[in-house]
Order: sequence, then C-alpha cells, then structure tokens
Amino acid sequence: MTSAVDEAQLEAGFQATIDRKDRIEPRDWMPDAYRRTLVRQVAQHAHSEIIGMQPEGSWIGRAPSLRRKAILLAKVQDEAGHGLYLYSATETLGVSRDELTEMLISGRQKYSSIFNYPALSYADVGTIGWLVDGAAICNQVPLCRTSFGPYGRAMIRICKEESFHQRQGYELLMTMMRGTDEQRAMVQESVNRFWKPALMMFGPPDAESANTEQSMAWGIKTHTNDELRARFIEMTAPQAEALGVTLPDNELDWDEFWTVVKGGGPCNEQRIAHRKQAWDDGAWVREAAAAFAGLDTSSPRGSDYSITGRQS
Amino acid sequence: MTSAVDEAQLEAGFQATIDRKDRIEPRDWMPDAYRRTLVRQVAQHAHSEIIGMQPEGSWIGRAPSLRRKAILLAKVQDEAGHGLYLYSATETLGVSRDELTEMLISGRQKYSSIFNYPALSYADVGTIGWLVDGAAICNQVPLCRTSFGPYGRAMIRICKEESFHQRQGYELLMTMMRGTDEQRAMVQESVNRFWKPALMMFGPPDAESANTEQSMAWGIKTHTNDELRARFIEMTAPQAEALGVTLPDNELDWDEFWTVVKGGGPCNEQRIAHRKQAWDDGAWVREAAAAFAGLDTSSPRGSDYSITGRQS
Amino acid sequence: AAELASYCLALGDDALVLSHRLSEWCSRAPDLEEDIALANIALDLLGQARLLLARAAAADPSVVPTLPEGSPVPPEDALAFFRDDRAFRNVPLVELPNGDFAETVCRVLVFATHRLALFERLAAHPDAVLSAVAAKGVKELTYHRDFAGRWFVVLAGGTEESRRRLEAGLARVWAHRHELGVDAEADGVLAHVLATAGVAEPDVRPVVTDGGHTEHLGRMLAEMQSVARAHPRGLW
Amino acid sequence: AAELASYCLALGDDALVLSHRLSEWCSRAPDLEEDIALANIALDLLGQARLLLARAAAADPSVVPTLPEGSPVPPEDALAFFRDDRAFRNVPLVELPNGDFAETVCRVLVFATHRLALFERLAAHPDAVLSAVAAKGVKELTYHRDFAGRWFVVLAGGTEESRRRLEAGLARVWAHRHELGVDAEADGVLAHVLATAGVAEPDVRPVVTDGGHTEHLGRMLAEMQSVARAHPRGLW
Repeated sequence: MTSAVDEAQLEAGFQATIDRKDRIEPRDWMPDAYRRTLVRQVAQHAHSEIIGMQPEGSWIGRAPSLRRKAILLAKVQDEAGHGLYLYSATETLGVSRDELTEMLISGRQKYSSIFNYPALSYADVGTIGWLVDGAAICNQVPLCRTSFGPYGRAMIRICKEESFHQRQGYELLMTMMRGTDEQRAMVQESVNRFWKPALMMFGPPDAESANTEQSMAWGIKTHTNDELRARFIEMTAPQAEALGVTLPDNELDWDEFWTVVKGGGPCNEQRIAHRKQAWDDGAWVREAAAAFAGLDTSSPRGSDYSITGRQS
Repeated sequence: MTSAVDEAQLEAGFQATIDRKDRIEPRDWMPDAYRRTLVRQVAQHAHSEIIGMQPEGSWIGRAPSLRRKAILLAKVQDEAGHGLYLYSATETLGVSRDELTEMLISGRQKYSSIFNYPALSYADVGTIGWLVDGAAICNQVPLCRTSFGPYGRAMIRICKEESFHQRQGYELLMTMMRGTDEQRAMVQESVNRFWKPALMMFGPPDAESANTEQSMAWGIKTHTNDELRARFIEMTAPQAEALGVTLPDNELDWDEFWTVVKGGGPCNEQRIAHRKQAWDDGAWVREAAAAFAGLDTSSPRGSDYSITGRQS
Repeated sequence: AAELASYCLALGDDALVLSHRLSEWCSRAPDLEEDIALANIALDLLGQARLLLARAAAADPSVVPTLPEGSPVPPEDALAFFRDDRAFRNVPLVELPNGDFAETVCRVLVFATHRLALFERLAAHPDAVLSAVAAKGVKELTYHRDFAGRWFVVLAGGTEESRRRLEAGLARVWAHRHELGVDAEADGVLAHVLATAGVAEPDVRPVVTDGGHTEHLGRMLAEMQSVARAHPRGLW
Repeated sequence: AAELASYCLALGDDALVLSHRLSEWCSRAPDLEEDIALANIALDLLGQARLLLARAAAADPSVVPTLPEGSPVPPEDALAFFRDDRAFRNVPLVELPNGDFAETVCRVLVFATHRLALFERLAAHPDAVLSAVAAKGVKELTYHRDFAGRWFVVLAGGTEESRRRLEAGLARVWAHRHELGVDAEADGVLAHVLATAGVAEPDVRPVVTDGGHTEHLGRMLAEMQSVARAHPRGLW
C-alpha cells in the first residue's frame, strides 16, 4: 500500500511529466481519476468508430458505382481498424474489449451522438466524410499530443486516415454537384440535415461543460469545445462556398443535443440493437476460437498456421 | 375388435358406396390403406399450397403496380386458405396440422415438385398462374368428384379459385405482351423455363406410376397421368398462340423429375428452410395462444372477444 | 387543393408503407390463420392507399413525379414507384422493420386505433372522395384494431415469453406514438386495451424524428420500386 | 472477342456478387478482426470484378447495356448496375444468402480454392489483361483461401456448436460445388483441408441449377442497383 507521502510524490512526478509535454505510459503511475477519465474517453471514442460504421455501412450495398463501393467499403473498414487501435489503447489501461463492448451494449458507456442521426441518401456518405469526419479531425488533431502515450499514438494514425476520408467525402459531394439537378438537391438537403448535428459534436458550450477544466490540466484535452467549434466553422465556410452549398445558421438546439445523448435520438435504439445482434450472433465463433486455442489462449488470427504451406 | 367376416362386409359396403359414386365421410368405415393413401395425397396437396406461396410470395414486395400488388397478395393469401381447407380435411382423417407440418419440414411428406423451381422475374407470376395453376386445375377438377367427402368439397372451392388465378395470370402475361420488347422477352423466357416442369406436374408416365391403379379403384384418382397431361397440352396450345409465345417441345427429362422429387431441385432446401423458419419462429405464439386458452383449448382466433364492444 | 393533396399523400403513404411491411409476413406468420389475417389487413391498407394516392394526384397533379414521355404508368403508381424516399410523407412508425409477431401486433393496434379515430371524424370531411374513403376505412380499421387487440390480450396472458416480447414490442412502438398526433379518443381505447391485458403504459422517451424518415424506408423502396423503375415504359 | 468477353463477364460477375455478399458482413462480423478480414476479401474481389468487367466491355462492347444518351456511366458500372439479373453470368453459389459465419467460411474456402487453381493457370492466358488480373489475383486468393482454411480448422476443432454449424454450412456449399467445374488441383487442396480439420466430405446431392440463377440474385440486385438506376444520368 502506498502511503500518503509516497502518493503525493508520485502525483508530483506525474504532473511534471505532463507539464513538460512528455507522455504517460501504461506502466507509469497515474492517479485513479486520470485512468478512469481516460478509459471513459478512449472507450467512447472507440465505440464511436464502431457505431459509426453503421450509417455509412448501410449504403455499401447501394453505392452507385463500383469505384464508390470500393471507397466506401474501405472507409468503413478503416473505422473498424480505428476501433481496434483504440480498444487496444484501453486494454493497456486494464480494461478488455469484451468488457467495453458489454458497457456499450448495456448503455453504460456512450458514443458520439452524431451517429444517432440517420444516413438517408448517398449524399450523406459524402456529407459524413466532409462534415462529420471534418469535425472529428478538429477534435482529434490536438489529441495527437495528448498526455497518454498509447492514445496519442493511435490518434496520429487515425487523424491521418480521417483526413483522407474527409477529402474523399468532399470529392464525392463535388462530383455530385457537377451532376444532375436532383443530385445537387440531394447534396444541399444532406448538408441541411448534418450541419447542426456536426457542430454539436464539439460538445456543449464551455459554460456547461463539466469535465473540461480537469481534462485540460491533465493534458487529455487541449482546447475548449467552443474554441474547436469556432475553428471548424471557420475552416468549413470557404469549403461550402467552393462546393456551392449553403450552410444553415449556427443556432444550436441544446435540448435536442441532450435528448439525443440520453437515448432519444432517431437511431439510438437501432444502433445499439445492431451492435448487440452482431455481438450476440458472433458469440459462438469467439467461444470456438477460445476453445480451439485452449490453454494457449491465442486466437487463430494470430497463428501462422498455413493450410497448404504455400502462403505467399 | 372386428372379425374377418365383419371386415369383409364393411369393405364390400365401402366399395359399393364408391361404385355408386357416393362420398365416403369421415365417420364411415374405410380400409386402413385407403385412409393412409388419402392422408398422404391430401397432405401433399395441402403442403403444395403452402410451399407454393413462396415463389410468388417473393415478388409481392416488388410488384410493379399497386393493382398487381393487390392481386398477387390476394392470390398468395388464397393459397394459404387452400392449405387451411386441406389440412382441415386431413384432420377429419385423424392427423393434425402440427403433425403434418412436422412431416413436411422433416422431409417425410412431399409437395408438388414444381415449387422447387425458382420464380425469377415478374413474368413468372403470370406464368405460374397460367401454366402451373392451369395444370393444377386439370389435375384437380376430376378430384371434385373424388370419393372422400371433405376432400371433394374442398376441391370444389379450390378449383373455383384456381380458375380465377389462372385467368389473372394469363391476363398479366397478355398485358406484358402489349408492353415493351423487354417485357415480351421476359414472358417468353419465363414460359421457356416453366413449360416442362408444368408438364411434369402430372407425374411420371402411366407405365411408371406406382399408385394409379389402386387409386382409381378407390375413386381417389379418376384419370391417368398421361391422359391429364395430354388434355392440358391440348388446352394450352391455342392459349399460347393467342398470347404470342412459343411453347418448347414436350420431351420430358424424367431423370430431372426424379432428382427434383428426391431433393436435388434448385429450391428444395430453400423452400423447406423457409417453412421451418416460419414454423419455428411462430412456436412461441402458438404456445402463448394455447396457454391463454387454457383448458378451453380454443384459440383466440375463434373467440368473439371484442376489445371495445364496438366491432361492426 | 395542394393542402388536400398533401393530406391525402400523408394518409396514403402511411397505408402503403404499413401494407408493404405487413405483406412481408406472407408465408412467414406463426400459423395459417394469422398469415391470412395479416394479408387481409395489408390488402385493406393497400386499397386505402390506392384511393388516397389517386385523390392526391387528382387534387394537385404537381405532386406526381414526371415520367418519360409516353409512359403508361397511372398516377397512383407514379406516386408509389417513382417518388424518392424523401418525398414520402408517412410517419416513421410504419417503416420500421416488422420485428416479431408481438411487435407487429402492437404496431397494428396503435396504428389502427389512431387511424380509426381519425377516419371516424374524416367521414364528415367536405371532400366527397376523402369522406368516402374514410367511411369505408372505418369498418376495415375496426377489424384491424380488434384483431390486434385480441392478440394483445392473448400474448399478455399467454406465457412468460409472450409477455416479455409483447412488452418489448410495445415499448418500441410507443416511442413512435407521438408521430400519430394527439388524440383523446385513441388514448382512451389504448388505455382500455392495456388495462384489459394488464400491461402498463411503457415509460419510454419519444424518438426525435422531426418529420424525417428512418434508414429503413430507403431500403424498403429499393425493393418495392425495383421492377417498376427497371421498366418505366412497362405495361403491367 | 465475344468468347473472351463472355469469359471475363462470368469471372467478373462471380467476384462482384460474392464481394457484395461479403460486404454485407460489414459491421456484423463476430469480432473486429473478422470484420476487417471479410472486408479485405470483399475489396479484393471487387477489384477483380472491376478489371474483368472493363475487359469484357473492351473485348465486346455489345455486352454493355445501352444507357440514355449523354449518360456518363462508365462500362464497368453499366454492366454492374444496368444489367438485369438474367444477364448475370455468375454461379448460383455466390448469390446464396450468407448464412452464419461458418457457412461464409465454407463458401470462401471452396470458392477461393477453385478460383486460385484457375487463376494460376490463367496467369498464362494469351490475353495480356486477363493474365495480369489472374497473376495479381493469385496472391489475393491465396490469402482468402488461407483465412477461410484457418477458420475452417478452428471451427471444426472449437466447440460442439461450431462443428455442427461448420458441417451444416459445408453441406449447403458443397451442393453447389459442381458449378465451379471439375478441378483436380482444387479437389486436392480441399481434401487436405477437410482431412486436417477431421471433417468428412459431405454426402449431398448436387443442386440442379442448369446455368440459371436463384431467387436471391434478383433481390440482391434490387438493392445494389437502386441508387444507380434512380439516377441514370448521375455523376458519382
């Protein structure tokens, strides 16, 4: 057991590491509250990637060209990959993917509320890339310098891929704007629906944001919600002009935000039910893999077992 | 226990009833073999109605006009109704619907092999009405005079509805033939696929038909397979001409027939799996209804319980 | 006339979309009697949809999508098969996937109860066509509501599993109930059914839909419109 | 050229249709690793499909459906999105619904094993495009086969349930195996995998398909082609 004096010393060392912008690593001492906050934040981020596969994923089967089908499938696959890195980061904090998935499914952990809005047309695939991934990047670029090492390194890789997705989304919208009148109307209608929910992705106004202060002191957060929101609006306005769409005003309905966060959004139940179904349907496969691995506990994926010995 | 002498007397009375074209009723004495043959035949007929809902049913969601959607849904619903009358007829012979359904699902009882061919275009909805229902009517009209009362009476009602379906199918094809070149090609392609399977609905050539002789003596069957087949071809040729389609030749591949009967047709497994799924998925509902009815054992359907007392 | 057209479209689309969902039960119901009954309800609603879409098209021809010249598609079909999902006016409640039999029973109960209360009033509507559709619909909807109401009571009092499923299905439907509007008459009938069945009103937060659709409608229309759209000059 | 086009269409449609089925697993796989792996296989097959459809269109432009004048749709998309199901040349095996993960594993195993054996030979095909597609495909298909083969062995040796599901899935796939043609090399590889897993070759009757399709393809294309067909002049 650590004495109070030791603890104060450890805490001082921890804060010093943060203050000189060094990373905290999994084996380093860290305050329980820091660990809990990080688990909550990284898990929420991981869940957002996984739940975020659904709105766009529902359009893979209807992508209107083979090229777009390949781009969209690869993008949704990347989101699964991001989920994987982030769940791995939480595993270094001592929480397993299974535990986190159970917390997601049971509603004890959240994911980004933006994914509780439906994707209703192919233009939404573009808009999600442009605005939703764009807002995510604004939120996440500062997190590349976040104090917890595994999280910061995951964010560097994720941000790189997200920028690529954002450009692809914008390019889809640009192409559609050069198409038919109906397509242009689809793009505008899609932007109308996503603009305000995208702005809400930065979280409530600073005055109402409960965790900002402590998170900033810990180097988990580096800018306030309103700062990031303003930066995003500034970045996006000229892009909208180049695209030829009108952005709605920036008046946000925070009652709607809280309703959606608390489970009353258009798709909350659908998203969780989809994830639960996939998880439950896959239980026998995960059990079989565990049984096969036996005491070894390594999953078959990791093995280099080759059926024919001719693997390239 | 009935003595041998009594049994001979009963059998003579039974045969006399048949010979003077009177009906055998459920409470009448009948030979075990007659009962078994009837159960097999009526059950097979009932199963055919129920399995026959599937190929056309898969097009209800894609019917290309609201009028056609209504016609098709009503037709498939009629097939459920036919199944219901026929299962009721077998119940008078002491076999319940549940038992028969289990025998269908486990493959111990058959259904008409025609439904193991897929319905691949909307023209098939018309062709199934014209050729498949047409062949069924040829088979069934004589059965209206079959010796077992409940079966004969069910057939009268069913044949009336089947004629209506046949006319509707033919009318759909006629309409499509007045449409685009693509539609005309769809009709011809559909007729090409269904013609021979429809001819095989009359069963194997007389020389190979195992049960014909006894069934004719019992008044369960009144014409041979080949007689009925020839009658159908004769009836259909001028209809094809009026429609403007070419009928394929009449050379039948009996190896294919037996392959399909024995389970190797394009859709055998799909049809049974679909039926099994529906039956299994509905088990909890049937159990709930039975539990609710309690000792009464009547199902809620039969009750005249009204929620509000305002039922019209 | 534009207002009448818009109103008829909304009522017609509700009927069309729910009819399509109910027709998905065809050959899949728990038993033949329910297969037939659900097809009956689907057919009644399809009939209502056809009359209402035709009335909408007659009241305001501008609501009908433009088709290639020489297309023989009648207005009711142009509306059903050539409109994009975003132009559909139905409530999200009717486009949700069927769920199990219990959820279907709950949806039919809530939908038919509300629509019946509305149609009883619409039977006095100044538009002769709409009032006639409503008057005919009252009889049909009474049957739908009573079919669903009987099964509601049976499933509530059947087995533990049927009650669990019924309550879960009711909660899902109840979260969309506000889309049907406020109606004291419907409230009374539903309260009576729940009381008879001994089921408590679900404590659920209404789903925010803002007059939009769910992701399910687009998928449904992709299937429903596929043949018609592949043959825009087809005769059927 | 017509023969080459027809051959490329058949190979391309197999890849396109199976890719679509595999992409249906996206966000639904047993775990993230399998979600990613199945998407990889789907992407590889989609890539093969694009090259093969483009080759078919170049070899014989008459296979490409006619689109409205001024339509910007490239040949690969005209073939994928504007052909009727009856013009698709794929084997029925690839259009069957996914079933569970075990059935998917069996389908990928059998399909990739056969296609790999074929592509190894096609790498020497006189048509430079086809031979290049085959040479690239060999590497991809080896990965697909080994992914499926590893899971085949795991599911066979996992739990009672996984073995039961694997055997049931294999039987369903095996009944369509003849559609891929006779291939001694593939036979050998599959026999080896089955032996390694300790699974007996299923004793099933081959399903009669006569070069036709199942009812599943039409439904799949109704979904797949819906957006493209709603916007025949669209730019994407």
